[in-house]
Amino acid sequence: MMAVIFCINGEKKSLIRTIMSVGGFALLCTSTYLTIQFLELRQIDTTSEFLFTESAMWYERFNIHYSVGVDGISVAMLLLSSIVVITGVFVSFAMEEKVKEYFLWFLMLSIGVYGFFISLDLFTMFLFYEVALIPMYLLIGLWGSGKKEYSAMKLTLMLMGGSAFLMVGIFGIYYNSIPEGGEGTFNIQEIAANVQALKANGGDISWEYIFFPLTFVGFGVLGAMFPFHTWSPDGHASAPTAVSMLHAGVLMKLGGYGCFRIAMYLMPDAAQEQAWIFIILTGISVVYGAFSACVQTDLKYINAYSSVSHCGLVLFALLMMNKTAMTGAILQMVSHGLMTALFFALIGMIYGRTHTRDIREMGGLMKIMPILCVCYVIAGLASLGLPGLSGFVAEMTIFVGAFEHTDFFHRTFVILGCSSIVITAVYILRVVGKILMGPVQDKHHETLTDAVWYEKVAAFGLIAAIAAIGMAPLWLSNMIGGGIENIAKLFTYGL
Amino acid sequence: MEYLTASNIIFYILAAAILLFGILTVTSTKILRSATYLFFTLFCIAGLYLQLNYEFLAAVQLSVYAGGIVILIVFAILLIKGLGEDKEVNLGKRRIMGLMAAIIGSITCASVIAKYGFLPDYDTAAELTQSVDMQMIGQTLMGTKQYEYLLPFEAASILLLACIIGSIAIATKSKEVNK
Amino acid sequence: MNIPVESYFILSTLLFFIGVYGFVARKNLISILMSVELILNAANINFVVANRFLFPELLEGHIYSLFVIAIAAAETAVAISIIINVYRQKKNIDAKSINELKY
Amino acid sequence: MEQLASLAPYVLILPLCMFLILGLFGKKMCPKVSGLLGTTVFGVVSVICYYIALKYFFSGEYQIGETYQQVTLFNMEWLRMNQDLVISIGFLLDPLSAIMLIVISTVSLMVHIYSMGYMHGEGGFQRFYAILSLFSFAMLGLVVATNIFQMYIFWELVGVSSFLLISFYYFKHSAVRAAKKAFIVTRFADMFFLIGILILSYYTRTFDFDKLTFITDGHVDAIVNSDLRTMTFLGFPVISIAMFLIFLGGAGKSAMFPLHIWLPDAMEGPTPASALIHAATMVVAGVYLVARLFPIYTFEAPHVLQIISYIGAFTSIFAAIIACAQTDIKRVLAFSTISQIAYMMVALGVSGYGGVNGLGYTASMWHLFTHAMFKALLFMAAGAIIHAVHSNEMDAMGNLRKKLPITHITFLIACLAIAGIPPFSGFFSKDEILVAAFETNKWVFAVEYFVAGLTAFYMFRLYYRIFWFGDPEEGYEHEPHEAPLNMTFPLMFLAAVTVITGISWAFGKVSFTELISSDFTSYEIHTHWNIALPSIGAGVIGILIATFLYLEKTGRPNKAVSYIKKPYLWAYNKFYIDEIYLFVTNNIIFQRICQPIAWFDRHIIDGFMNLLSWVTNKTSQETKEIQSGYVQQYAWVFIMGVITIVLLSLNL
Repeated sequence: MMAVIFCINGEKKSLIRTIMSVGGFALLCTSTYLTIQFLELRQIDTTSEFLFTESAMWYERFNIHYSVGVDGISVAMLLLSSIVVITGVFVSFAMEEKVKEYFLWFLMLSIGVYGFFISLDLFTMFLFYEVALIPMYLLIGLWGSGKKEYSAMKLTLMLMGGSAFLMVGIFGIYYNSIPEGGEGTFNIQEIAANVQALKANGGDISWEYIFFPLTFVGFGVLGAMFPFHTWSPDGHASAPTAVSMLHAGVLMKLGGYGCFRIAMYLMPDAAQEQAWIFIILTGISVVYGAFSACVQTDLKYINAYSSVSHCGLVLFALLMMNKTAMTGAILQMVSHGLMTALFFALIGMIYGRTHTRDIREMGGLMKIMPILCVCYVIAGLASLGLPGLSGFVAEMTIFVGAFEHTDFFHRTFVILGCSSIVITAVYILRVVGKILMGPVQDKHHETLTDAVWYEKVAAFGLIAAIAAIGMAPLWLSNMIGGGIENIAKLFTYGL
Repeated sequence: MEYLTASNIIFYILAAAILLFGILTVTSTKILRSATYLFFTLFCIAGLYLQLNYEFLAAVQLSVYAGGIVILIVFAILLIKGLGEDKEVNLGKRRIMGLMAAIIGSITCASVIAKYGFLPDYDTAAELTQSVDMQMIGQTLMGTKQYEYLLPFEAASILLLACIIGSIAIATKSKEVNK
Repeated sequence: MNIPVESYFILSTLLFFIGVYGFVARKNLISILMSVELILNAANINFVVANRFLFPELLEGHIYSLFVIAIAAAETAVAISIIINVYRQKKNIDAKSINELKY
Repeated sequence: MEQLASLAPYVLILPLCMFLILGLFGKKMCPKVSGLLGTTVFGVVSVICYYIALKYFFSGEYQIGETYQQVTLFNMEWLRMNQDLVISIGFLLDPLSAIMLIVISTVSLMVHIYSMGYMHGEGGFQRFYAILSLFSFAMLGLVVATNIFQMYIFWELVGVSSFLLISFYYFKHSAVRAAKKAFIVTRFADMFFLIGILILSYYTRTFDFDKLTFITDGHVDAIVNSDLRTMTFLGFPVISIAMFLIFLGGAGKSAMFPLHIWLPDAMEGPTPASALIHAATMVVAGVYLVARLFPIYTFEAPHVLQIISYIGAFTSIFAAIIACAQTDIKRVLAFSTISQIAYMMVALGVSGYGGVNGLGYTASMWHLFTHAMFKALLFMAAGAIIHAVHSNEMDAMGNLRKKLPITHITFLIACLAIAGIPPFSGFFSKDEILVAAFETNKWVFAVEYFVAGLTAFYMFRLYYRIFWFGDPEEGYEHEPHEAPLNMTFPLMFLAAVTVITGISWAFGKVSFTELISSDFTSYEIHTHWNIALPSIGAGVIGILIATFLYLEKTGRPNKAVSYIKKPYLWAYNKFYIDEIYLFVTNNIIFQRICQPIAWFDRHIIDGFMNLLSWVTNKTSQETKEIQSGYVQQYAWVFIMGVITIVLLSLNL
């Protein structure tokens, strides 16, 4: 399966647009096919954690394998990625300069993302993580707008800083999980087994307390956790549309996914002990991001802060460490990925027409470009958690799950989290009211045109996905839940 | 008083002169004067060689160094306008740095010399006063046996050739660039 | 002829460091070149003296000094041509003005 | 049963399909077609609803003895949270939802018909019908919810369709502002609702209404079996807190003080939308919610019920006073709506459980029903008037009784009904509320009694100002004329409903207590004339005062106002509640919280990051200075290095 994905990626490299979209479509088909296959196989094979596993040694000395496989969570993430990638391709059709190079890096980014989601080997995972990171710099620095060099630099450096933590964490895990007399391994499943065995044998697990925070913070930077989120507004604001989409939509999910798959899965004890610190931080980012978004004037900033808030919720939910909340977290990842991609796509389209992202300079766009604006409203509604769209499903699952904790501390933060849905409504409606409704602000805007076909394809595709999840969440939730169980069972109140 | 022989006195005079002119070379503000002092220094060094009974070396020193190099330098100075004085803007810091290096270095070397005494039985004066005849020098330079230096000699000559070509190349190329 | 060998060494040391001082402290390239000559000479003295006192029957240090002198001549020739070149470009021969090699 | 079960999904599916069709393809349709399509399809939905409701009430299939059974027509798993908590989408049929089905389908159908005339020629006609369908879908989904979470889902959808309808004229600033306000205020309340749901469901391990409201021996099973009974938080029982939070959610939708501020502004929307959403259906969702969870309230959280009755009483008098001073006819109606909904809340608040004790409950639902009819009627009539004179202001109206005869008559009927004059429907429902209040809480009763008079006064003030009072100062731009049939038909239909229900009650043909009661068991009541008569008296006095002041154009109103200048001004400005909110949101939330946070983010957090980068940059700048390109410096470093090494190796 992996190979197929790579084949497509490989074959596309030298070609442009059309081939890109065909490739993207093929990718989407592959992911869908994978999903269906996965669901079918899951019916038969209910025991093994990962399906479609493959493994090949590539660095013997440290026992590093190129091993891949998927469970419910990664399938969901792959599906998300392919949807975002193909819509991103469509959105990039307006790109004029250096198209080939652009798509090349774009592909590089997506390869990293796919690779990350399917890797089962810590080191390979880290490798793909870096592969996904580097193209960001070029994509923003070359094709961006505004203070692009600064933003690209900031983004890359902060994320690199995060991956520095991460690397320490990964090697810490590697060396400490080597069983007595055994051989070290980078394979996630084996490490998890080793750690459990170590714990069962009464071994020393205090190293977890050092490496858990490192790993969590390392991924938390990518997941825009307060106070490591400041790359996000600048980065998103400067990035070209499709890159913002892919970045906010998928790359930020790498953070959550990594926290979940590496930090919490491999070091469950430390996770439980130290969760409170990160609950505070993520709780803050949920509310803080939302409040910040309320007063921004740049559309992309608003959305970036909104992402901070939503991704904060993802990590927050993960830290609740029970199946329901974690399922909610993954749902939120998917949902936020789609909806923020839609947001950025629309912002890009609006920006491409009005040449401003300042909400004070726009108004009454609904009259001028109804299709785009209706899509924007839908994105907004998804973001503020309207039932029938994906955001609601995710948020509710998170809150119900988070409410399973009965102590005062957790309760307080859950209620704090709930309050974010109101603040979200405030800033979403503020934008909608300001730029879409009301009288037309700028006379020049009256001649602008509505969406063209490829923009419609992108927007409608994302909306369809959002609505599909929102209307019928059960299959997705069950699929994810299956993957969650393996990890959730490590925690005291996991199931 | 035993040491106060004529050759000793000459040595001390030479040494003092070398040092004096050396210092003057590096401190004089007028560059042409520096060159002159340098010439004197080299001259005195040649004297030192003579005293050690290395006449050929002294001659080379005089002819190549004092006669060739210093003249070359003087020509260069004269070629370059406005080099009359060597006024330094931020001389202080560098001078201190230089002094520091010089003093610390000197003390270090001196202490090294003091710590490891050389040749306790150095006064086998008869051996020392023996002069070197030209044939021997020629043999050593052009011979191929042990302690004979044909290969370095050839290398040095190639180097010299290369330097001559190089300096010509540098000088002419820049002219074209300038014009 | 009973001058202690240390005297020679001290002499060459001092001359050497005078050269070093000149090298560090002087501004223009020709002065620096001259300082280099001093340094070379200091070294030469050492070679010669060592040769004389240690192995009077051999000519190693002697020959070495000869080579040094030859190379010094070559070096000076090249250096001066470079200096003149620098002068043509910069209209001065300050060591500070040729810092393109930085960073 | 099977028959109903097979029909039931269509109640939800049809409007949803209509929404999708009209929303996606509306642009390509001719407005008339889309309107007709929407109306026809909703007509079908209404017929199904009626069929379901009537079948439920009168076929006897669903009764055991005198008690109506709760029936789940279908239930489909939608999202599974964990072992116990499952969100389903289903169809719960009991007297409560049956009544609501009737109310909603009737009013909604009328509004569909009415809008064909009212919205004729407006831009976005198709959009209007699309949102109307969405709203109907959401509202129907809300009332038939089988579990509290389904209710919450549709609750939100109702909110958003309300938002969309208010902002229908999206190019108007005021409309956009009103829509935002409505959405955010209700959303704020919904947050409490959500927290309430979370608490309740966490401890009872279920969302389902049939489990949540299952009663044995005067206790709610689900709660007895959980920790909720004994738990306290800050000295309050947790169950009370939860129920209060849920009530707050309802209060937001039902515009209880102090969350009422959005409703008057919501009148910026098109009048049919106001009639449907902001008068008849959506705003009673809060009442419905409390009624739905009534067993829990009455058995497990009686204090909350008491609070509800106080809040209701306060809101009703508060809104009534404001209504007396407003000049925009839709706003008068809006405040009247607030006041009347508060009435229903009061009725629930003073109600007990079972049989005659549950009189308040019955009365509340009954009032909900009658109020929906006559308030929708009032709004539509107001719409017809606005349609005729192109203004919302009373000052632009007057003497319209000849020009708009049908509107006049139907409006009068509705006013009489709301003023509580027999034999119109409002009298009976209001009377029962007063009786229930009288038996439980005399203070509340006194307030409500006063409000009854006040209601009569402001409604007739409105009536006289529109239809009597002499021509407006500026005259009419063009002669007002009666609306077309598709607008007057709903008026007449609703007026007929108002009259017929009243009369049939008076003659004992249909007894509401048979249909709906707190325990779904029918019981007998009689009109309490000792309370009814004074309340009629109060109504009549109100009407008389209004007649005295507003029948003719005289100086009397101004004179009356001059006596109570200050209070009048306060009431006119709605007691400055809006301003307080504005202050809180603008000055406190935006300026004191958001701005500093944004500043903090840009300057402190980001500043710290930039500082880090600055430090790194500076360090490397400084470090690179070492690589200066000055040969002399290098030489010096080299020499010093050598010296250092020598010194080190000497071991001095």
